[in-house]
Amino acid sequence: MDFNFNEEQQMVYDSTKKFFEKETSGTLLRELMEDDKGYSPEVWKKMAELGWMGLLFKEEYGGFEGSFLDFALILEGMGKSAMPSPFLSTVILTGLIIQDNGSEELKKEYLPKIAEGECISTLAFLGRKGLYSKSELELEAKQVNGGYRISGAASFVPYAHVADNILCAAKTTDSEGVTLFILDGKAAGIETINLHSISGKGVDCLVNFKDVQATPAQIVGEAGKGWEYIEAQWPKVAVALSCECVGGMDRVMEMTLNHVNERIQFGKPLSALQVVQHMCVDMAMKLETSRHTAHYAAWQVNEGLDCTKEAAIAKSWCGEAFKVVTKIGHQLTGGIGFSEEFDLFLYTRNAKKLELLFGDGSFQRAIVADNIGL
Amino acid sequence: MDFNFNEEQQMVYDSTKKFFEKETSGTLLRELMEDDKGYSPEVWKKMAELGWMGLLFKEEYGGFEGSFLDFALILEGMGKSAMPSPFLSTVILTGLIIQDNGSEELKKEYLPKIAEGECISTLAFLGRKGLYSKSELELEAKQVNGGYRISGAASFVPYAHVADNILCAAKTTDSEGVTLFILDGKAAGIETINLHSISGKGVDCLVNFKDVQATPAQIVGEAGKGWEYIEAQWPKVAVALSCECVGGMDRVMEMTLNHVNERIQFGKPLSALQVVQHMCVDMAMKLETSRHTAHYAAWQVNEGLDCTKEAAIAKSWCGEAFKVVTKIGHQLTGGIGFSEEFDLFLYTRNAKKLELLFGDGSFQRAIVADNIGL
Amino acid sequence: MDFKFTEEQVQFREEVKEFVTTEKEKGIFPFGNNCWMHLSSMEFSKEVAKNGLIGIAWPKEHGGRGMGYVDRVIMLEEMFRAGAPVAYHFMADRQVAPGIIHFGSDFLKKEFLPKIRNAEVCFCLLFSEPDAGSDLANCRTTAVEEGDYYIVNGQKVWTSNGHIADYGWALVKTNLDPAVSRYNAFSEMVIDMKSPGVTVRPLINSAGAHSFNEVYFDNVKVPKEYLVGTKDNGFRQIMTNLDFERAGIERLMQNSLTLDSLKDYVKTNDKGGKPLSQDPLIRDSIAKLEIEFEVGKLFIYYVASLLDKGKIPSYEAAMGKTFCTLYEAKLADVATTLMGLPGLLMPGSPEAPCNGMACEDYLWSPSYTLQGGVVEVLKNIVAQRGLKLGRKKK
Amino acid sequence: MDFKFTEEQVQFREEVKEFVTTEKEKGIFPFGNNCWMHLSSMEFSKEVAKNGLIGIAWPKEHGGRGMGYVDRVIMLEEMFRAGAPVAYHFMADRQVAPGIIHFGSDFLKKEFLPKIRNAEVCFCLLFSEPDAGSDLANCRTTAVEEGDYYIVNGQKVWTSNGHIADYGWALVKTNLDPAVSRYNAFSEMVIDMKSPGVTVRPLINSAGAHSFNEVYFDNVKVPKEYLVGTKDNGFRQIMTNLDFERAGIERLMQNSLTLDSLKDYVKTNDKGGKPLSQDPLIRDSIAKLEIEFEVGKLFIYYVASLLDKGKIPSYEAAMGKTFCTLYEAKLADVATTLMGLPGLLMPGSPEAPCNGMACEDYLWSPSYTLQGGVVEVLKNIVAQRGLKLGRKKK
Repeated sequence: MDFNFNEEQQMVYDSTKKFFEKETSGTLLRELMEDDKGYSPEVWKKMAELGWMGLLFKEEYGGFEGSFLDFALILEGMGKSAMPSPFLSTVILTGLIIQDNGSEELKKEYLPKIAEGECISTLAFLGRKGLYSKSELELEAKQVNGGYRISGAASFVPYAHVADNILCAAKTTDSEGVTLFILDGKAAGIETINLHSISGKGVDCLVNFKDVQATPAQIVGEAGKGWEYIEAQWPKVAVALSCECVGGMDRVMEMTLNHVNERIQFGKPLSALQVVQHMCVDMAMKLETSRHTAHYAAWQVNEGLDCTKEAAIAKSWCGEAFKVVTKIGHQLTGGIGFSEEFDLFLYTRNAKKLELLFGDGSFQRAIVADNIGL
Repeated sequence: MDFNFNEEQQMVYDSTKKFFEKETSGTLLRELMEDDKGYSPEVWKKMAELGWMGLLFKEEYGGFEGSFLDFALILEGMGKSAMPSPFLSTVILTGLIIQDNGSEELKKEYLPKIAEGECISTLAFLGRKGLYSKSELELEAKQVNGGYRISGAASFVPYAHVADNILCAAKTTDSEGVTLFILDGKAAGIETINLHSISGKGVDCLVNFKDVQATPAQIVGEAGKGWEYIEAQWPKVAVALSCECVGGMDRVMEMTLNHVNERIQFGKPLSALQVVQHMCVDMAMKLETSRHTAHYAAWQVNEGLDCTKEAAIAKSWCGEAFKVVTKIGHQLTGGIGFSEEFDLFLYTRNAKKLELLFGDGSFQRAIVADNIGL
Repeated sequence: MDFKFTEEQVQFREEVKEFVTTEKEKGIFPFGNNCWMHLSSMEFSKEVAKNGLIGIAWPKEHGGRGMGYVDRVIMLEEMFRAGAPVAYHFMADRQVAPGIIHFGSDFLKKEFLPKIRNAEVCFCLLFSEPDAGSDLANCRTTAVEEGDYYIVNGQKVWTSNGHIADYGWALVKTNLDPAVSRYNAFSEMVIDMKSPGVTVRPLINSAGAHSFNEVYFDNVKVPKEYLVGTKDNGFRQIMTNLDFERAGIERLMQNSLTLDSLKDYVKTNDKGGKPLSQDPLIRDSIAKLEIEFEVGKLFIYYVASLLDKGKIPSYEAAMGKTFCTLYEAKLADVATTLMGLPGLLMPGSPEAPCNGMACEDYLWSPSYTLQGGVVEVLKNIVAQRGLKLGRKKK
Repeated sequence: MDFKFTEEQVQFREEVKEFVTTEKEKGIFPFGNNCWMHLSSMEFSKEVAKNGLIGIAWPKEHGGRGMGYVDRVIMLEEMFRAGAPVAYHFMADRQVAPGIIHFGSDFLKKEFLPKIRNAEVCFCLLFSEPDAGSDLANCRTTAVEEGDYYIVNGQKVWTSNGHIADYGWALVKTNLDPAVSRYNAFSEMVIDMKSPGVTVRPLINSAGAHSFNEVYFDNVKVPKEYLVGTKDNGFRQIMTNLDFERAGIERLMQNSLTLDSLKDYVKTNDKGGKPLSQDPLIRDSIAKLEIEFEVGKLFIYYVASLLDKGKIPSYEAAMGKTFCTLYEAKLADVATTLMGLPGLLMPGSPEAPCNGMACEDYLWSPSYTLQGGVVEVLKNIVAQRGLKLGRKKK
């Protein structure tokens, strides 16, 4: 058992860190929060150049067949930088779903484009209540003349407004199941409306579908099996989000420790107070336990083991931990930390979002309960 | 609004306190925990002489028509002393149920005896899983020749083994409802088995009923309405238990503060450490908020207001608070507090029991949820 | 023990309720969360004044109604339940006027009490400084006597409503001798925010709102009659004042609309055909909030009842504020989580339930346990003043 | 990062599992909770020894198997999962032998390592004193040189298994000069518990059990060769030792049977015809426990992996113990609450589910966050050694 990075992992970690230190600035992050696009095309391009988009794809589709552990470390770096982008929605929620389930034609069409950073894509699979449940899906695909017409609404679709493609999950009238269609982001009948969420003005969208046409060739995998395809990616998404949380916590911890060591009140640094010390220890415990938990689940993914339980543990633990860490951070940085000039609020917002994305604590704990036979 | 005691209340509070200071000793409490009877007949007699048993009864039945607030203060004193007795099961769970619902004959038969301390009684209404739910009742009364035969088991019946009477809740075969029968504690067919619970060896019993005979005259109130009669007492019981918790917390707080002020480590009293101070503040907050919450609910009972919600709030809050307070007490008193020579463990055990009696936190919160329209 | 409100109080509550309902229905005033810090409307405050609801707890000889602190809590409970925009007069009513009544000269009383009473002036508090957050004794803003004036120099920060206030209520250093204790070095004074040399710079908080400010003083001339109470006695005066500040129901109820909107959300939205309000985990979580809210409210009334008895609730107020702000810090967190992704939509966003109130409240929530005394400092006060801990033994 | 156990480790775990299962099935040894403190069986320990499971992490030249700390955790995980009664040899294996190997003379090694290895002696730890709980530097038991002996006087307390131990591992004051620092005043020594002048007095704990003792020393003669390491260097030695003490999985798993019995209870009991395990609140609570358990276990393996790399996990061990004992303190509380009134029945009571294990565990649970370092002291260590906080600035 080795909890430390090997040389390659250390390199990935360090270079990711360096990349984001170079590319991220407080100004850019604040701009992106107000920006309509919600991400930086320049940074996106550079990420593609580093090979991140294709890391998990097979070589034949323009990928590198890289390790999921490396992927996880990149996500950790992303979380630490707080840089928003359509990375997960493109690479996992579209790319991996197509790679794992799509026809040869679809793989050849989409994966190389994604790997090169030429295609932003996203997955539309939630209803307007944002509940992660098949029964709450609001899209319906009707069979018409050998093709399909998709209608209804999907919400909380990340980056739909800038997406070249939208993978959409629709109930099909001819079967019980859910079918995935890969659509052109600008197809006739698709209307995207930007939602202003806690993480910014250009991230999530409400997408209205009005008789959007699709052919059987646009179906990913088998009709009626779409929800299972999405669920199969769940552990990977949960682990990726957990790693983002770890990175975020790491940064919040750094800024908080720095503050309590520098800030003088009552004639000594805040860090001399026992209560402050213990609050910092609580943060450190959240961070260290989260790190191991996320890495362990990432390793399980990488080994190809069934890690439904471990991923749910990681997501529930890291998601809630990140939020708690931002709260302690605020309590210790006081008015300074509560001002927009200090970076903490960027993480406060991300933490709250990450807590809920792909299932909050109680959602994940229900998975754990299932997995221990309750 | 006046949160302070008036003169009479102050007198009740002080004299109760004095009574228990005189009658309670660590030795006695430790003996009672091992004792088969589980209570002290001497103390019981003195409590009766003070008029506590009949406090809530009407004058015509030997009572004093006293205030429920005074009753609550007595319970607070009892909780502070940690003195066990069949007080609640006799006075509320039998006495008040009879007074509120029984026939004139039953009232005249039982209430004066209870008021004089001549009758210990209890209520058998839980199944062996100890769940507070009508559906879990395990006693059945069959109609036979104009009378009834009661069979089955009831568990967690306090003081059944020393009870002169047992009020038992049985499903009647001829109706959907539950009927209450007042039985002789030594009636043929009743077998009591002492359970060894966290609060001692002589408190709770499993009671087996084998064809125990009862006449219609032994029915309290209307047949089929027994469960409603029990539920009607729920707020009073919940408030009484809440007050016991407040008294218990008060004592734990005293012993803990005393310890941290006296105990020298690292060259100064523990109480000089900021973390210790804050833990004491957390205790104090639990105590103060519990006190107001319990008193407020007791006042509502006394005013005859519907206080289902307030009683549930008090019980959920005080029950969990008392437990937390004992935990902080242990953490601050260390090895000394963990030894049997120190009194804390008496309260630790009571707190855990009181948390669960008549519904734990989540049980009470479900009542609150109902009451706010969820 | 008697928790009954008097008939007058029941009546008074109805009066306030009616007033608030009427004003809210007009639809012209900005009702909402954080109303005492953030929602300022001189027009609304003038309506409040007209209805005799400013200065109700001041003595009658000072233009008040001579009512009690419990009465004041009753009034505020109804105001906050609706989210009434009281920020324009709130600080002046709660803190400045009692300070003037307690310590101020006849001049100050005549000058300011009627104006406050009639909602003609807005006050801000000028306490915190960049190096003096929890540690007020570290204040460096100086006021030096020069003829009939004090010359004030320095900087204040986290000044709520500094940008709309006509006057500030300031803690300044008037004895510069470093050997002198904090108890003999500071004074309180009123500062006209329109004086030459006062610069107000907006601070955007991490909720994206402008409610704080930095305030700079560059040789600001303050007439000597604006000094409050005794020179160099300001620290003692302010400590008393803080106890009043901490005793209020604003620490519990400034976000009560969030709890309402959460309850409403779970009742009107369903999952798999069943209302969310039937989900046992959701029910349990909301009941926890409800319970803490009721427990906190009772505590606030307790502190008010102490004040009505003429007691100074020094540690009780600190305990109450600790309890209530910890509840407040939790409320929006639970609300957003239970509402799920829609709970993370901001005001103005399409699809945002209750116009993003829960999300906005979450972004504000880190401030609740900081303002007017950081929770950890308040716990020190409770431990040391209330429980008498930490005094040297042996 | 590679979380894979080696093939040898997988094999070794199977070996241990088989051993434990076989021994448990015999039905003659007292398997249960708190097994490393409370369940002592020389006979069982001899079986452990026969199977080569004592001293597995000691170097081969000292009679060990030269295996790693991760291996040791694997072994203990399987032992604790079953509640194996390891108390007789546990302290000696974990702490005394490594101490002797690290600091002890050849004489001590020859004298004790084989006996420990073969489960022929039981050791207790003699650290705490009435006035020296968290503050070990306050120890007052003295050892004064006299010819070939030390003469020991004083009192120890909270001595687990003091009543069954053959030897004690003691911290004693050997330099009585009050001017000398704690780092130069104490020594470690082995004391024969059967020596004249040693009195062991039982202490009943608040769970009603006799597991602690007071130990009195009245002019006890201890041969000089029983001194461990360097005279007056004991404080340093013991600090290193404590890190090892804190690193173990015993802090997480001594009550793992309680979690099992809880799961079993909710699966086999129903309410209104539905198993309790379908109740969303119960599911959520148990999943929380499961998650904390898994998170803690991973942390324990992390600390062991550091030890295997030759690192001293000073603050990591303190962090691990803090996390794990906080979980332990919670486990029985949740278990008893979820089981309801039956969860409050004691061992031996009629109707007690799983023979009252949850209730008994609850009564023990206050001790977990105290033993071997109070949580608050451990947090100080993490803050100061790990996060380097509280060092004077400016």
